[in-house]
Amino acid sequence: GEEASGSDSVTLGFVNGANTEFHTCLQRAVEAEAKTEGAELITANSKQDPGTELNNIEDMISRNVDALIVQTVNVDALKNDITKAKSAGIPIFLTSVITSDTSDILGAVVVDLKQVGALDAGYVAKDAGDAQVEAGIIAGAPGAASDLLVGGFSDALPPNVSVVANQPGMFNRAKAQDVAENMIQAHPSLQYAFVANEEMAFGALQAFQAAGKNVKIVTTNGTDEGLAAVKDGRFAATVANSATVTGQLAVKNAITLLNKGTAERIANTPIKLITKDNLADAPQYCLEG
Amino acid sequence: MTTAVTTAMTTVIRVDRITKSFGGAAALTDVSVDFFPGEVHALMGMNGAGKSTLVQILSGALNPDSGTLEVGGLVQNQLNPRQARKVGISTVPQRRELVMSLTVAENIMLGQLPTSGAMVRWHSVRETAQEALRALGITIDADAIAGDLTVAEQTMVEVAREVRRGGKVLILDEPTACLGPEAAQQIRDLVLRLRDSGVAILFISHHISEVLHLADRITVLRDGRVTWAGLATETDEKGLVRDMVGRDVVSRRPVRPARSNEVGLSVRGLCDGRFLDCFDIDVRRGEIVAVLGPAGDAQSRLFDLLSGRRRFDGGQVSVAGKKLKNGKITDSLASGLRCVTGDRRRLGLIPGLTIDENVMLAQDRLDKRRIHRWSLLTRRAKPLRERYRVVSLAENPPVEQLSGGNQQKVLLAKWLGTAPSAVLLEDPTNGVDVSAMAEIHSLVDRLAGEGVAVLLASSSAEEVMRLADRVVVVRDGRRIAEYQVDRITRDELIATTLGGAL
Amino acid sequence: MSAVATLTRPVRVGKIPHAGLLLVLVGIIVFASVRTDSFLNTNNLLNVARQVSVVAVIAAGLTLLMVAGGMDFSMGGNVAVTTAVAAQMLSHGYATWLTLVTAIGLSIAVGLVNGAVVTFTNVAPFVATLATATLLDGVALLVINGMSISIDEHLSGLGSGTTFGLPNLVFVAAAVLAVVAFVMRYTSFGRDAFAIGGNEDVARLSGITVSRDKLVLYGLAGALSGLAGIMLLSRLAASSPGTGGLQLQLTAVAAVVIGGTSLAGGKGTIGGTILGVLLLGVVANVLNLLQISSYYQQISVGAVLLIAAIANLLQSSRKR
Amino acid sequence: MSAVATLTRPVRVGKIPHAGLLLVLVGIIVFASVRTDSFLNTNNLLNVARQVSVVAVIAAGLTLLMVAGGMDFSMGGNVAVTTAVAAQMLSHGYATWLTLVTAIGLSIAVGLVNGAVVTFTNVAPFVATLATATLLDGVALLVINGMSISIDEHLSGLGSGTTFGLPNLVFVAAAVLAVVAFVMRYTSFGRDAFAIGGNEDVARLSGITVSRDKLVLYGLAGALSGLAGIMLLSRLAASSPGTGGLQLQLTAVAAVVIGGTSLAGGKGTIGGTILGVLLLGVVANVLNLLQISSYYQQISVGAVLLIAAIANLLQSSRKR
Ligand SMILES: Nc1ncnc2c1ncn2[C@@H]1O[C@H](COP(=O)(O)OP(=O)(O)OP(=O)(O)O)[C@@H](O)[C@H]1O
Ligand SMILES: Nc1ncnc2c1ncn2[C@@H]1O[C@H](COP(=O)(O)OP(=O)(O)OP(=O)(O)O)[C@@H](O)[C@H]1O
Ligand SMILES: [Mg+2]
Ligand SMILES: [Mg+2]
Repeated sequence: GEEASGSDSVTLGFVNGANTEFHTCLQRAVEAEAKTEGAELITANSKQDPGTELNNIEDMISRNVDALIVQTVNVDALKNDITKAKSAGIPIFLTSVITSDTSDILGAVVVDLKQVGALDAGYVAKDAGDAQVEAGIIAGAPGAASDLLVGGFSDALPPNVSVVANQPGMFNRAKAQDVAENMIQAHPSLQYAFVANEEMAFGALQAFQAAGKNVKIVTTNGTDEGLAAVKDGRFAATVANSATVTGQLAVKNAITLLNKGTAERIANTPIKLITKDNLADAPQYCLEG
Repeated sequence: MTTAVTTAMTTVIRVDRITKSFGGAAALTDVSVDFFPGEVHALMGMNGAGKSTLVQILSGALNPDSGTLEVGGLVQNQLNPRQARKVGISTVPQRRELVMSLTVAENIMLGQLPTSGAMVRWHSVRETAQEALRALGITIDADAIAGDLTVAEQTMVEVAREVRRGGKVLILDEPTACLGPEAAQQIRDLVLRLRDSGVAILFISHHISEVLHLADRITVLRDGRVTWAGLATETDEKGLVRDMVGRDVVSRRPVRPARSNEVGLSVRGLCDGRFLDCFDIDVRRGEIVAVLGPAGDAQSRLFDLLSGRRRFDGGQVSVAGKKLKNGKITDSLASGLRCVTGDRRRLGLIPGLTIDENVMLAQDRLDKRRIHRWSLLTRRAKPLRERYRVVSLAENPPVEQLSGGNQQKVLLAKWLGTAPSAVLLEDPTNGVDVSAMAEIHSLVDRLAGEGVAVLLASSSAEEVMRLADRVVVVRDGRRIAEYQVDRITRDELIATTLGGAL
Repeated sequence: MSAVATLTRPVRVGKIPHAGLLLVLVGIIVFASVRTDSFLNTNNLLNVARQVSVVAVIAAGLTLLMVAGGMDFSMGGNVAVTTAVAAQMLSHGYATWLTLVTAIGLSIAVGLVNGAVVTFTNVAPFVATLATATLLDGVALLVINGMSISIDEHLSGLGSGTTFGLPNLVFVAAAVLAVVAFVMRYTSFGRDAFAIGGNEDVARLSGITVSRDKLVLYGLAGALSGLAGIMLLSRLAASSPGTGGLQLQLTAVAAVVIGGTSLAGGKGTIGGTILGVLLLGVVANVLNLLQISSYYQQISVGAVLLIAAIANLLQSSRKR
Repeated sequence: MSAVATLTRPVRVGKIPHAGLLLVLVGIIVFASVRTDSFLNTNNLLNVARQVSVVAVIAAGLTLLMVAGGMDFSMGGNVAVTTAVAAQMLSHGYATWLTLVTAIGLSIAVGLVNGAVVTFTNVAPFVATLATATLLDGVALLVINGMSISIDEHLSGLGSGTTFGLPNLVFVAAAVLAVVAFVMRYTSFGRDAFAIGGNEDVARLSGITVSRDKLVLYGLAGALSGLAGIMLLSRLAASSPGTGGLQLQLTAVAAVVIGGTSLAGGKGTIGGTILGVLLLGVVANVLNLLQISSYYQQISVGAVLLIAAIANLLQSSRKR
């Protein structure tokens, strides 16, 4: 749709953080939404390196974009970038996470990662009932996102669920599979596993199946494949946290805020625990590429 | 001398007006030579005359700028090493080229490992290799690692390899340069045997008597041009020297001033594994002492220990009364001890650095210079380069671009230009030409005359006779005999080196 | 005529090759067995074997290549591309055999390109293959379009199947290691590789077809990357961003060099490489079993690598 | 006595060093200027200069070390640890000078440990420093406890400040490059490095204190890593997981080897390294400006690296 949104077409810069599936889907959503809104979009990828992220933001600034949408590699590393952008008169809009001081940013669409972990913990607590059970955690790569997820999960567990293992899967499917193989070995009576994203969860599933163990996996994302796995019981539950919603909301809100319109400055991506029973409630995770 | 020369014979290789330049300067100019089967053709000339360059062209390692190369009547443009081999040219280059990490057996069979199916027949590898060595009268262990051998042994292995491969032409670039008298004789015998079986041999050596004894035909190069070519019978030593150098060269033992009684270098009870067993030696200031031994590597080992490169198991070394710390090179250098190593490629020079830098390498470190001034470097290196007559095509090229003999001169300049108080010389004239050899000998004489203690290890009996005052014979790591040089003859000396005492 | 002195070397003491490395490995195994029961559990050992099999195949190819003085830093990237292409093909319904042929063919082509660059332009192998590694990582992402591509049960026979109680992957890896070891020791191609690595000029002058051999060696490294890619895909049942790539490459390189293969060429054994691969695999497993936290895991791996490298060397530095 | 003829070679043709590399760089710049206005924009050029300054400092140290036949694969890890420690100290209120001294001191210590291992145990430098790299990455995570540690305005003078319109970071990098270039060309220490890289045995026999020099060189590489770490921290104003590490290391290595420094030692120039660093920086910038998508960016970087390596070599391979 080439609907002209006035003569003042905006140019947005989008700095993505990495090349995982989540980031791919986020980018697709941003690109699609920018097109709908008639905004010009410039993208870059930081490949999980804070240094590259700063380079990308600097490059965007020198290209004089109207606003920057940043899926940051690391939120605290962003302060300098924000100052920089601000002094160049370019506002920054954040996705997924926000800085503690939000006064300098244009706005944000955040995901309450702690709550995501807590939702999964809630499922485990309900499912386990009063039984004494063992749970394992396959975290992501060291960093705030993974820590928030894992922290949210562990903190919300009831006392009868004991976390017996917690190992990093580095947000990498192969690594997660190795870790799961070793974990089920050390803890054969494991009943639940919290895995920090679905990509890793599939690796863990592969490992648990190979070991002939029925470990209930709770995870997060809500990709089509993840939902399918929930549907046929391979995953017990997932927390839908749509990259598409985040991306679309980010572009929409950024443009609105830029044009001094009214939008929620710090918006939340809706998250929802998805089990077999409420599969239909899950939002679309990824647009077609 | 037998000669198998007939003028009607067809050439195996015909080199016609070949020119080759490096970076604009000619190493060979209009060189024409014919090689005949069943003939030993010697190539002579001073260091840097272009001999090895011609060899490299014949072996396909270099391509000439102009001129033609005919092998067996066919013009060969753009000859490469494989083709050269295919048309029957085998080469033992001047630089020792073995795969140092492999065994002797594998080196000899390199590229032609006997296989059944795709599998290597190791028994056959060893046997064929051993046979090839035995045919030359060499008893090197076929299972030894090539890198563990001495340079002389490596040469023998290389010759054995090339001979085993056969071919119509065998090129030997200074095969006898660092060989002892007996090993050199083995090579010469072999050359004659091969010649008689119809192989054309290109032989390079700086030993004129050797060449006159061996060669049927001689070509002399000077500054890359042929200055004389003809039958060996048509010339003599004096004539050859004139054609090579352009003047006469005389080298005679000088009458040196009486030696002082001060000990310059003293070795007491030196032990090192099976190489040295309580070895003693004193070298007085102004004296030149030669260490001789059949093994060849006892000397290298001794030199390694004295220079500090390797720690000895026990004993004491002092220079001018000062005791050296075991295994400490800087200490040994500070005492004034200098070691001209035999293996110049491995232990002598640094590739990549220029001539000047190599020449001044040791001196600058002894002077503890902190700042490196290039113009000063050139100025300080100049007299040394001149004194040792280092010849190069370019002004100051990286040292590896020099001809073999000139590299040797750089090595000598590097060490002897540093005001030594005691000097270890290991084959100091390895690969240098007649005139340079005479000059180096008189330089060593002069050093001794200035009161330097000189310890010499040389594969050449002539050199020992020419330089040394005293000869110490080592066997099984022990000193078994000692002679004043003026009391024995050259033949007795050779006999001593080969086995037991007189 | 008296003989040129033969240097008789002292009879070689019945030295165990790689004794230092072996010692470190055994030490870790003993430590792990004492600290956790799960380690010596059959299932766990099978896990380790399965986990290391992919790295082992890459390391085998790398060992042979490095012995010949080569280096392929792009094998991890090649794995990434192979898994990506194979996953796409399988998920689009292509036949398994066609997929395998295409994927392996592609990986050989990549290897040959590396080989051609190294052989014909004289660019240092490390530089050339570091460049292709970057390139291939990009290609892999492009092929899967940044998403996870699942292959369902397509290769599960290879990835999860067992024969005589042993994982099929382990058989594949063992076969590759055995063949490469045999090639290195008993074929003229393998011996020529040692010669090329030891002194390329001499090898060439001796009539060894150095350029052709190098091409073949790089092609072989490519082929084994392809095989490793298929193995990895069969194990993971999906290709996703970050599969293979630099991390896998570095693990393989570390295993090979820890195993005593020289970066300068001319020296190396499959035995050492196997020990290196096992060491890294066992350490990763033990760290997981012992519940070592993520940061200490990396520190431990680094420390073990360092100790192993030093141990392997102290033992082999013979006094001549 | 007649003089031996010294053949004087004709005046050396004014060959431009690294002409091939230069050509590729200029080609890219011209291409970029034509395709997008933003490239030649002053601001953009300043950005590029600031972005490459950290890599340049690491690459300078690496060049000197590699010329001496060494290798430090842990400089990226060292950067990570330095930024982590400095960030923690600054955020805990330690004085800036104390922080700098501690951080740099620590990085020198790390370098010296590398040096000691390489010098006294004969482990190949690549192997030893690959091990320490893994170890250091873990240490860095441990120090910041996997979190981001912000330093607020503490080093903003260095990180964002400018002098005469040029970023301060660029001045630091330029000074380091100039000093290292001077050391390599005009000091005995630098020339000794070339000698050690050319032939270590000969260097030792010639009275060069090889072990001490190597220790110093590794220590220097460590010190420059530390400086680079401080520079990076000042630019990012925070230390977080993934800062520094392997990616930075590989960029620096790529820059150095593309610049013609030999992995085998004995050969290398700061000029080449500068070109290599600029090439990588410019390519990354241009790909961003041209809106090349992320996957194609990696592919392009790989391709440019390959082309540059070949170009640099074709020119320098003298025709025999
Ligand atoms: N690759 C090269 N680059 C530049 N110059 C070279 C190269 N190879 C040889 N030269 C020069 O060519 C000249 C002839 O060298 P060559 O090796 O043929 O001498 P030679 O007669 O074998 O001397 P020697 O008796 O010392 O071995 C020398 O001046 C040498 O410096
Ligand atoms: N690289 C090598 N260089 C020299 N000798 C070797 C090498 N490798 C093995 N050998 C020696 O060759 C001999 C035979 O080795 P091996 O048993 O492996 O060969 P084989 O298969 O029995 O040979 P064949 O097929 O001829 O019977 C042994 O003495 C062994 O030490
Ligand atoms: Mg010569
Ligand atoms: Mg047998």
